[in-house]
Amino acid sequence: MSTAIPWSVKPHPVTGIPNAKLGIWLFLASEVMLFGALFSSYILIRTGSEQWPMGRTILNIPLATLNTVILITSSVTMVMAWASLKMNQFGKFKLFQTLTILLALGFMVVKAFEYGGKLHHYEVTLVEGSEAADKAGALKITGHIDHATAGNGGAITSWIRSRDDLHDGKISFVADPPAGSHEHPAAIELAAEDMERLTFFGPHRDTFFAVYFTLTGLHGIHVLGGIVVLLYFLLPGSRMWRTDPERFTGRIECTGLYWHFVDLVWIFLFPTLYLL
Amino acid sequence: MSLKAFHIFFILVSTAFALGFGGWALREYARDGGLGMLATGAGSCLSSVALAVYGVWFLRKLKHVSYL
Amino acid sequence: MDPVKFGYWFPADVSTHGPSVDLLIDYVHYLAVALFVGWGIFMLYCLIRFRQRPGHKAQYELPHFKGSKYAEVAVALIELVLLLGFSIPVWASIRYELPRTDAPDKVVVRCIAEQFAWYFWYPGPDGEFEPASADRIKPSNPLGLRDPSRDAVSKDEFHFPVNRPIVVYVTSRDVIHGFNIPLMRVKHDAVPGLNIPIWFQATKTNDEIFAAMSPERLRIGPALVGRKEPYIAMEAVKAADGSDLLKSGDTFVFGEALVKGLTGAGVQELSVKLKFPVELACAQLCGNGHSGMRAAVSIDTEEQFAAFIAGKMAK
Amino acid sequence: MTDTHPNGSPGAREAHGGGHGETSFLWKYVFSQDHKVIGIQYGITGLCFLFFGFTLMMLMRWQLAYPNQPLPWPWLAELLGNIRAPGGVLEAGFYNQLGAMHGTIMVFLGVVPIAVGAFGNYVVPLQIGAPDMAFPKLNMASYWVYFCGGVIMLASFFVPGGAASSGWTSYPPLSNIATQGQTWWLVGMVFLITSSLLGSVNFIVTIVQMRAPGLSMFRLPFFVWAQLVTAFLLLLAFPPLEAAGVLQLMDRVFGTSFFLPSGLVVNAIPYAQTTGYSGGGSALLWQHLFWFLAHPEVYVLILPAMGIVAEIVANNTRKPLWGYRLLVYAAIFLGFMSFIVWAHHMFMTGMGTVMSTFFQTTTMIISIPSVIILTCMILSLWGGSIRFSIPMLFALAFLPMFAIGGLTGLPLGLTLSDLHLHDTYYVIGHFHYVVAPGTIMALFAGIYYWYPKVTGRKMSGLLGHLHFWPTLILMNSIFMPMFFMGMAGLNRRMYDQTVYVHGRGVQPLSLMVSWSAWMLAVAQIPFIINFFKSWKAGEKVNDNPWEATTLEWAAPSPPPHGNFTTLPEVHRGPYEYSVPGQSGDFCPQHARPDSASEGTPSAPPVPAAH
Repeated sequence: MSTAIPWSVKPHPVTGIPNAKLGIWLFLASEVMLFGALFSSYILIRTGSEQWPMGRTILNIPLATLNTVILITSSVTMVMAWASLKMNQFGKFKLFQTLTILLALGFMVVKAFEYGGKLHHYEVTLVEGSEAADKAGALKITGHIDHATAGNGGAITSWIRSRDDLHDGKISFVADPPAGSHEHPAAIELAAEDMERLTFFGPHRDTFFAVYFTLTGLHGIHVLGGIVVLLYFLLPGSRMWRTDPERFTGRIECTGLYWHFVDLVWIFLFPTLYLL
Repeated sequence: MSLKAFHIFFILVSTAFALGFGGWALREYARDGGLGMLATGAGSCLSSVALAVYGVWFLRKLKHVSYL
Repeated sequence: MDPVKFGYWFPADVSTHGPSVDLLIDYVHYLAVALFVGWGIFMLYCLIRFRQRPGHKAQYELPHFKGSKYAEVAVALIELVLLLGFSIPVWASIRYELPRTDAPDKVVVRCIAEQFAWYFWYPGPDGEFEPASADRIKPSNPLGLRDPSRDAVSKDEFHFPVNRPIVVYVTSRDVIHGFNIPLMRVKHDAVPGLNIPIWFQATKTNDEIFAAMSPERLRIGPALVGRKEPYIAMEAVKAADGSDLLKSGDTFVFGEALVKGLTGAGVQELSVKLKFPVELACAQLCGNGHSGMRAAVSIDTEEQFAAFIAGKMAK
Repeated sequence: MTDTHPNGSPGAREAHGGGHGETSFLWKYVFSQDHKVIGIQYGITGLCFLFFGFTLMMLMRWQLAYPNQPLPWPWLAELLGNIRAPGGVLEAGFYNQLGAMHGTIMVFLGVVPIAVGAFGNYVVPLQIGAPDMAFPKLNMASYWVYFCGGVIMLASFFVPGGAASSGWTSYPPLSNIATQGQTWWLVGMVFLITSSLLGSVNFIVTIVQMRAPGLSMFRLPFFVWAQLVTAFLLLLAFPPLEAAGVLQLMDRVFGTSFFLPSGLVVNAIPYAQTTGYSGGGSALLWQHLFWFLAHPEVYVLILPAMGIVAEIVANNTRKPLWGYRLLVYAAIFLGFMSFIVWAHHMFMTGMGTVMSTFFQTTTMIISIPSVIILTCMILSLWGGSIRFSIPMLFALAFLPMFAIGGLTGLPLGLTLSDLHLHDTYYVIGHFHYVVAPGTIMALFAGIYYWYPKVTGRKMSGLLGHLHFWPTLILMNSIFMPMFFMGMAGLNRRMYDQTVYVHGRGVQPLSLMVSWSAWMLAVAQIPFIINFFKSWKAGEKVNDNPWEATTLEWAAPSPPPHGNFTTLPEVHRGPYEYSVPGQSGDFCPQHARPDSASEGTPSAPPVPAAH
């Protein structure tokens, strides 16, 4: 007897769908549980915390809005790629598939800028009563490290994670402009012994950033995975169009389902992290 | 559920999101001012309309594709 | 009955709520045994009566049989009774009602667990707990109190008076520990970041328990050296050179010298009683020292308790 | 029947690469996409891990029986090295590693891979009359991801600080501040979760889409139903643990504080001072996420076992299962309920009365379908013509053993009685009765039952008896004393229980448990001999040696690539034994009805030539 797998292309007469489509939906169900668990953890941690920063005060809403637009558009191009195959227009498929990949890459580039902004943004907690605290006028200041004048004039190239990483135990720190202004105050010299804690706005800074980086990071990994799959079907995988077009269309549909799910996750992530 | 059905669902969610985001931005504008927020709010509300229009167009275009 | 004779069923219980815990455990086991024996007899009967043998044929259809339905409904009903009649109300009382009432004679204690020790923190005469901060922690002030002389702090020794409600706020400052006094049916996790009140009341003092318990015979060996808990010798032992190693009634801790002396004198087993027979154990895996995270529990008379607090304050 | 499946498109071959891989050893046996080879791979790997996990436990039992005494054999101490066993005495940290890894290996690398990966893979496609699983490549990937996960777990013993040592539950903050082995454990778990995700998608699609013509859902053997429910549990319950794993990895690698509340003081030094952590997390969050998986996991362990037992009981009583539909509904209900009972593992963490009331009520409710399943199986014995074959002995032993495991869950599910028994040896006894004398007995039953299908030969009956009786007795003498130790108040995970006076009181029981455990290892020797010897030298049997009705026996033994010589068509339910008016005492699912009505023996229409 043949080992051919039944219903791998044609829809099953009872369920109405082929194997792969059922499979991808089951996979998405488990993804819902994964992100559901993470969202629940977020709610639990947020309700249990004494104070929670408003996302809009620290995160970059314009960039995220741009990314939202990009992802929604990429869903449209994705569905168009599939529809082109349905209408037997392979050339159009290639065009839309390429557009989808470019949009996805665009999303990642914007994300990289957003992450970069955070990773080079620092917060210093100064020692109570120290001279530096008097000079800064507050115990907690945020800003960036002035690399040009850091230490003894030499540039700090390494990534500073905490005050233990300082060259000469000193940094030149430029505080953020006060609210409503765009002028950076003058740089101040801070020594390691002036600081209780020096940290960049990375995942370890507080639970808000922990949630932000974990959720967007995991989403980003999903986007990257999507890009790999999309590229595969654009280049080597598309040979199947000539031998078995129906199966190929089915594969693109499954890819599209996954891609839509990834975009949908972002549409929930954006308001949760940035707006609420 | 086919990609067509999921896409329609996705567009519905996106429309609702755009409307919500627009409302949020306009509220921010009402509270703090700032033309950026006004533009964002107006733009987002407009995109929600655009998304709805696109959704209808999409439904027509893929009339013959199954929802399963 | 020997209050600390273990190994058959429950240990003795010296708390007011313990009997209801034991009763529920008993009832659940009656239900379990009844079901198990019922199933077992039915199964054995089937295995014998319906074994394969010449001339015996299996029946395709069984006669209509309702017994299983009745049994299942009965099980459900019994479970419902156990749930509504015992578990929910008594649990609510232990965990949530009493710790929050204002019983005039209640004693409030804070318990702070760490790897691998228990701290018991009693308010001084002012009845208030001092503010504490981690930055002030040092060997002489293990809890980091603002003024350590105003409160009483005891390490690995938990004293409380008999016949009074004791409210303990259980917490931990590193990992999760389990606050467990088996003899009092008290158990609660000590979770860092949470400060949860539990409540109990003892019915017997340590002295009463001590008098009623029978001595244990400890095998003498190097493993005893690590034991930090005090014992009371129930027999006199003479060293190899004829001098007194232990007198009957002596309180002692197993040290290297003593164990060496006992081994030298050819003692293999020693009859002793624990000075504090009620033990507090850690019930939640908390690291390499988990099994050694033991505290002594002393259920005092009012005088003993007052003396204990006074002694801790003096330091 | 023609040679091609009526619904397979020409391209189907391409998707099923195994079809043309029979040329080289590597592709036939190592990177095979044939569900049968993968099933055997899972089985052998799982049995190896089961044995390894058992060895870890035997080491632990030495310390528990003879606290702080050097191991009996110097070579063993030497093998472990001076860090793990200084002076031959197991070190406390190493003891904790053994405990954590014993649990992890037994559950995630031993029992589940055998129950689901091996039996599910081998038997499900055969029982539903399918040529293979729906996604053969995914199936292969699932095995190899599992294998990698296992290798990572084993490798973690050799990293500095040793393997994970915070229990298989890995409760933070302990696991957060633990040595590097914990990170390996987390990475290993991510692999295992991925593997089971791939597997469960495959199972569900296969069962839903690829049943043979005529095989409606209510004609499926109960084993397939059990696997279907299990696959759903794996699919939906594992992702929250994956989420928890990701969060803990973030904590350990990137210094976040998901599970670390503010103000920790470790070794009398504020933790923020040494690590700069921010705090603000919740230690209990992990427990919620973990038990959201780990309670359904219990049913992942037990449901396939119940499926195996149901097959064997029906076959060996020579009559239909009593209450087949009830069994199916109970299994589905069990699967559903298992998602809303998880917090009964957390009664001692200070949850509110409303929460604890909810969870103890759902826990009592979930006991009902378990009682129903057990009752159905026991009632199935009534009116049978019971053959005491080796698989049947194991299956029969499963019933009372699982009953003990289930019934002792009751006092743990009620908050008040849990107060005394929580985290004691009673718990260990309880869940081991479910998993070891319960599930593992059923797995043995399955091995003896399907062995002739896999190899075309039967395992020896004498060796089977030599295996069964000591195993049954020793399993009980290992786990029964634990109930009494727990009653006495002895806590679990104790490196040295003689520190406590109540521990010293039950030390004789501990000795008994240890010796029983070591003898249980000896009792497995007949099985190991039987397993390997029968492969080549066992008694040759025909395709359907047990005279069973389900579809796997319609295939040749061992089934060729593609499983069936002709596409089976199903005409009746799964357990049509001793049908009145028929001369034979069994009527296979695929036998044509006309031959049945004529009263001729309904021999399977399978050519014996192979």
